[in-house]
Amino acid sequence: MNPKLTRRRFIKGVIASGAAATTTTMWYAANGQDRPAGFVERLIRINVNGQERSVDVAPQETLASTLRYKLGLTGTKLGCNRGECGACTVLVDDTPTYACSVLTHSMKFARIETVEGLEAPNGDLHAVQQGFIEQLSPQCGYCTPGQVMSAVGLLRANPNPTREEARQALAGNICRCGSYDSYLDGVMRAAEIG
Amino acid sequence: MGEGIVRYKRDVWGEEVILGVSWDLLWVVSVAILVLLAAHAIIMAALANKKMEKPSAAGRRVIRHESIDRLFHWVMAASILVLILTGIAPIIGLRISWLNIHWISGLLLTFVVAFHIIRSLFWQDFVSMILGPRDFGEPFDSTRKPGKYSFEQKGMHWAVTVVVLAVIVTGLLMFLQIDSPFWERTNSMPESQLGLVFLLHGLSTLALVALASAHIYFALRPEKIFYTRSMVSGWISEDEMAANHDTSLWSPKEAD
Amino acid sequence: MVATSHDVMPDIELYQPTDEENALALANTLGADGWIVGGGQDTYGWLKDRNKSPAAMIELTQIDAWKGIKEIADGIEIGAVTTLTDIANHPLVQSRYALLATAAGKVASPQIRNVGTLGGNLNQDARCWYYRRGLDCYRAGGNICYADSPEGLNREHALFGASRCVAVSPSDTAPALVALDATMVVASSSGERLIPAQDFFVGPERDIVNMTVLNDDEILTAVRIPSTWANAEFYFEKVADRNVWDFALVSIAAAFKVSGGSIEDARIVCGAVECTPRRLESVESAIRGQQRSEELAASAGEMATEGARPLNYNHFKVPLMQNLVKRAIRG
Amino acid sequence: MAYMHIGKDFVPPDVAGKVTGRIKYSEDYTREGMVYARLLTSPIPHAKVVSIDASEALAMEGVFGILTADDVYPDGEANSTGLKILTNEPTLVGEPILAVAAVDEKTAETAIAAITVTFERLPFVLDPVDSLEEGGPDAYNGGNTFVFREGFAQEKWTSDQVASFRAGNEPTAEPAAELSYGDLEAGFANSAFVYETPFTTAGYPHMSMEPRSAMAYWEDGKLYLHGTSQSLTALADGMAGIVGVPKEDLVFINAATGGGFGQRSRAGSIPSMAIPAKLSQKINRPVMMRCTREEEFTIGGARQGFQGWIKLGFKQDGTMAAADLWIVSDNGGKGGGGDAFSATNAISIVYQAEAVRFRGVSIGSNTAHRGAQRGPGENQIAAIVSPILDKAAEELGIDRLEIRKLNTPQTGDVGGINRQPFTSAYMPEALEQAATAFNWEERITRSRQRNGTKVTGIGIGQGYHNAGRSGMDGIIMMGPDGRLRVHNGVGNLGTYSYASTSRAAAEVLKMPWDRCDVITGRTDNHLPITSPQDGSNSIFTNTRTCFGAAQDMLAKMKEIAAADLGGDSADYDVSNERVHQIADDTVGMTFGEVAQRAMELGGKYTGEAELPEELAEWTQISVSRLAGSGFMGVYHDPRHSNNPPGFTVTCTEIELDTETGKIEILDMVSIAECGTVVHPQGLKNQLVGGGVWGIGMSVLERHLYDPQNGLPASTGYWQSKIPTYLDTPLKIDTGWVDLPDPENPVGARGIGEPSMGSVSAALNAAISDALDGHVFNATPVTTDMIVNHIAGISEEWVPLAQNNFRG
Repeated sequence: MNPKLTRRRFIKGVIASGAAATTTTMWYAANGQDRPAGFVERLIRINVNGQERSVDVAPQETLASTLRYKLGLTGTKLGCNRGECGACTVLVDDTPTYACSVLTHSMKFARIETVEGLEAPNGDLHAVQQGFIEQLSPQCGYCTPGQVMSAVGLLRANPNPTREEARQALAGNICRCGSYDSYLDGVMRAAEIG
Repeated sequence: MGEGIVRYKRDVWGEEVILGVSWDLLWVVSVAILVLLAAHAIIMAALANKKMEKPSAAGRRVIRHESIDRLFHWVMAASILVLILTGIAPIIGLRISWLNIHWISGLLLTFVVAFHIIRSLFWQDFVSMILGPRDFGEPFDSTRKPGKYSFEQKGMHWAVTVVVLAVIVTGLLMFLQIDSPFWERTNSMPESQLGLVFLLHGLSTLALVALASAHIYFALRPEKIFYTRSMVSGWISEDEMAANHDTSLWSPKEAD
Repeated sequence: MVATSHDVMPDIELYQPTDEENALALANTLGADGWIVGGGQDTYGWLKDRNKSPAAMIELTQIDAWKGIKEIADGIEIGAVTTLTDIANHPLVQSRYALLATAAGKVASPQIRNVGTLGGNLNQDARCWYYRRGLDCYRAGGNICYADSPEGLNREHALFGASRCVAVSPSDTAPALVALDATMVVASSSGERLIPAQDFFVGPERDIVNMTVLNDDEILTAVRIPSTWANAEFYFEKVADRNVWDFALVSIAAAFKVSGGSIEDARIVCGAVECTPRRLESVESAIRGQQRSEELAASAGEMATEGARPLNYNHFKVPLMQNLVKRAIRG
Repeated sequence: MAYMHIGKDFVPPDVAGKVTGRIKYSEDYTREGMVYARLLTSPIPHAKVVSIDASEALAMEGVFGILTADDVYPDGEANSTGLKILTNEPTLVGEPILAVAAVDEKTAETAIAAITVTFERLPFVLDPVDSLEEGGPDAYNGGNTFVFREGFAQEKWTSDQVASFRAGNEPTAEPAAELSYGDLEAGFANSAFVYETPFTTAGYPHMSMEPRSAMAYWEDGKLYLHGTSQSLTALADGMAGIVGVPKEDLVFINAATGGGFGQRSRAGSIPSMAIPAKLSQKINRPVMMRCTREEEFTIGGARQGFQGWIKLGFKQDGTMAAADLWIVSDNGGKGGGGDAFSATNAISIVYQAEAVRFRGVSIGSNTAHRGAQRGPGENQIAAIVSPILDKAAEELGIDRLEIRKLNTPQTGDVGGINRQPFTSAYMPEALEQAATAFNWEERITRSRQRNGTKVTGIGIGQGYHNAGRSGMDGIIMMGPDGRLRVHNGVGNLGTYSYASTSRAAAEVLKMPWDRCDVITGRTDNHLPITSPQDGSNSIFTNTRTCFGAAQDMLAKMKEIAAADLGGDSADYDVSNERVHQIADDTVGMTFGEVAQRAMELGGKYTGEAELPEELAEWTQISVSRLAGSGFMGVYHDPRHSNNPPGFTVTCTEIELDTETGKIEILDMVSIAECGTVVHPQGLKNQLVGGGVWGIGMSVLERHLYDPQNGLPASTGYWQSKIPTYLDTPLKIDTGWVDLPDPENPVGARGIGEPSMGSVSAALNAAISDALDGHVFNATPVTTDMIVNHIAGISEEWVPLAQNNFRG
């Protein structure tokens, strides 16, 4: 092996990658055609926490980036940005979803709820939030917003879950502090508070 | 489009190394050879009128190829065609289970070639294939006739020899890199060297495709078809010999 | 790229066709430059890592025609863009094809099942970590396999059918669909073709860079499950290190028609032991007409792993696969 | 003793922020003109940077600047182990070489792709034992080990010595360190049962949920650093040095930290936070450096892995007569910790062995750097020893609970190589309580019962860590409003210790909690120095400082009252936020009034005079800034003597499926022995959290490197196999002994780390039990290992879970 080597990084990957990202645009231009139906416009409206927000969204933008960096909703955390931890869990039409692993453009017709949207107008916390406080469910707290959203999603579908059902429903949220037991206590308490 | 002749990849630490030949060249080579042969065909057709009549295949016959050598030729031809086809299949996106057929015919080719080399050195008239200085004058002097093999035939033979040896050597090295009934893959070769082997194998494959096409084309040319016949049946007529060869340089046995 | 941990989505065009024609036209025009996206759960990682760089994404979630589960003349048809959660919870699937419902319910994590589609789960790429890291291995179009080497980390890799590449089929639903004799409905702008589930997946000996027979311009639009195995006796088990977010070390999907304790017919398919779901036809025919018993299960287990070629670290998959076959036949 | 706050649950001030997402972690901050930094890291396990060509990148639009090792180390890099901010001599894949700042992350990544770095490849090694072998490669430039105060050195064994060790024999080489007590030979001679075995424990990543992102900007010569840390002031103190800014000019802002587990306790374990600081200084813009999950893995480090040899001897009556350990510990690419010695110490302490010897070497490998991780040493060895203890019990015909009881440490005992007495130790009570809660007598009868393909395994384990330090400072303040403000420098890691230790001050002054404010979160809140929040010490260490500061204020209150209202300060006491005469509590003044008076009097009452000597520099800065602003209680905590232990006992019942190798934990009980309980919910969280960690260490978590090229294979959550909800029990039962420790004013000791060791010990014991006593002598014990064992397949290679040892 030669002792020295030069590491080149190609903006365009060498073989694993296909053509540069502008190819198709050029293809349509070259063919004097308009882009075919289905090409997305950047300026879109999305419904976040009950508000219609119009945002300039890049085609490839994930919901998590839009929420955190365009709308300033930093309660949604990025733990891995790969759908392997659950810290970014939000509700999309009441369904727990990894915000890091869906495109904002796919959310155009959806109802998005983040942890910031749970408090009642009068400032009352959601039952899950109260339950988590009473049981001191969070430890470091970084996974907590995700755990909260999964729990809210569960209680909407099943207001009186068994501990086992709660565990299955929250299974997509890692807590590295290992506070699972306390989170489940919190969910069961939340179901009581109702 | 690929990176010209060579394709590169990143090795495990991100260093740029050779991956192999750029298969875009396959189309370039195919087109090029087709154009060349077409051109040749046209020229020959143009010259056709002032060409003297074909020597007759009738009359007494002399032996040009012994049966064992004919067998060798056709086995080699078959294995090379199979190798080319199976090798190209994945490149053109043909989903067939090609690898086993490929290495098996590769081994076959290797054995046959080995056999031929040994036989040609000791039992055949090796000299008749040697490409001497005088051969190079041949094309430019219509009065001069070749011995058993014409300049073109010798040239083709040696070209094929070089290219086939190249595919065989690189092919065997690549064979070591896959599991086979004889061994578990070794993964012994550094990625940079491996790439070089793939590149050489690819380049010689391209050359082989070109040579094979040319060979087949000439073998089918009307004025040369009797050579092809001789590769099947073994003989050519004395008339054909006289027309194309210098009998003082080549005195074959008579065919019975 | 190896040296920089990428994390943000690179520039890429996005198409969200709302009808089939558009989608197929796009797939046809963009060809290899277009990346078909269902739920995207096996897409965004590739793009964020910049290990695959298609020019555009063709996102199918707005095509209602390719969503949902409906009854057809012979069995049911499931749209390829139907989410795994919908499949796992659908009464029709649960009642007749519980095998698939169970398998779909074992995929990754709840949130991934909530957006992940059947089409995506079937078309997902190999999980070999060398490949996922973006190394230029055989599967990435290179000329080497890093996993099948004297010291390669190949605990999760193949026992069967390896040809240079030793990656395994990562899908949980694939073995179930093969066991149910499902048919894949594949469309392109030039028409539609029907492919038996078993022939839909392709191993490295035939195609080392793709895991299915889909061509660049084709889209998997639906899966049809015939009534052949409806309400049969099913067995599904997935053994993985973790019970969430993990891929099978070995999985098994089996369907049996049993009467009076004797097996009239069976389908037994293993996942994660080969680059494609591995149907155990020899076992199936060996147990056909036999009475269910521990002995039968044991001998079937032995038979199941004949011809296995373990690598450095995956010897355990042999007994594990045998045991799963045993469990399935035991019922 | 009846406490007002101690031992009672309360709502820590930051919990609401956590459940609403309002509390901010470093990455949640933004600032006008903020730009984004991304890292170029080494693709090669061991190399030297020959040249860097960034011209193309710097010419790109939206690129603001680059930071290299030459910028941060103008006089060259220190020739020592330890994490560097940036380096030109990477010793592991993923080590940061340079950082680029750009208008957004995408641009930064694209710019990095355009940088050409020329490396010189150097030989690399992944298994310390490969490096030990003569002629084997060294992980560092200048050796394979680092000797404190002496520098790099080479430890080499002959090939025969290496082969013999790998064959499982006692190493014959000269150890780098040897410590012992007692007569080892006699111990083994008197032993009725001697067990000798090689063992391996995997070192694996911390994988805190929050990647170690940081944001920095400079204003009026002050550095404002938004970072992540376990220990607010302790870390800031060191970070000032790393960045090279005077302590008084560093404002470290860290309201909440998304997990640490040992890797964020000290500045040296997270120097990457200096990158945005330096870059911001260079390009004069606020810089956010968001770390990725993969970077959290490669920069974040891991636990030390062991390849060791252990020999334990037990007398006929079951007492541990002798323990002999020889450990080769994996120091990773940047130097490691002292896990191996701690492990040996733990055996001496938990099992009260009569004679103990430790021998070992710490050898580098070109893998993630190694450092403290929850119970470094104590916890690995707990999982190894517990099944051996059960073997002894079986051989000697003693009950498995019994053998632990008769070797148990208790108050009055000494422990450890240095034979240090305990401040107090109630392990017998803990064992008793666990046995009762678990119903041991009845459960043990189910041991090895078969149910179809499943076998029941019963396990018991003990955990230990030294759990208390001293010598830190405390500051509390009070203004005319009469509210008590406890300035607390403990980091907000999720232990809630920053709040629970503050309650010791409220306790002293009998303050209602709603009249108290915990002042923390950023260093310009003027915080006292504290011990780093590691080693389970915070509860012990900082209840002492808060208690002391409150005692100081109490005394001052009485003085003021006596001076103003007559009598001697001894005649006064406090209650209901008043200081008043004991005889007649109508004679007195409210805390508000006292504070008012204190501020009029100034001097020592407001921190302007008669300060305790030996206040740490950091505390002095804080005190000087607070001086005169209110009534101050300030305290320097003298050193305590002896070892305040944290103990846990765990019992578990599992079902092991002999066909799939999967285990299911049916029941788990963990009992803590940590002196007086300060905060029950917090303690419960440590017990269940430690439980999940213990499960991870015993059966799941791994740390894979490709032996061929040194690439990390387990950089994410999936490949690292972090335990999930469904890999852990539905319920973990907890309890505590709750007896006071004399060395702590409220009787408290720490607990964070032992809670993991006992679970891991119990779980490995239960697995052995289910497998008829087979001992794997390894952590983790993964599915494939169990399947292989049952199928009789010998591990032809070391199981992958133990990679990177001969992996």
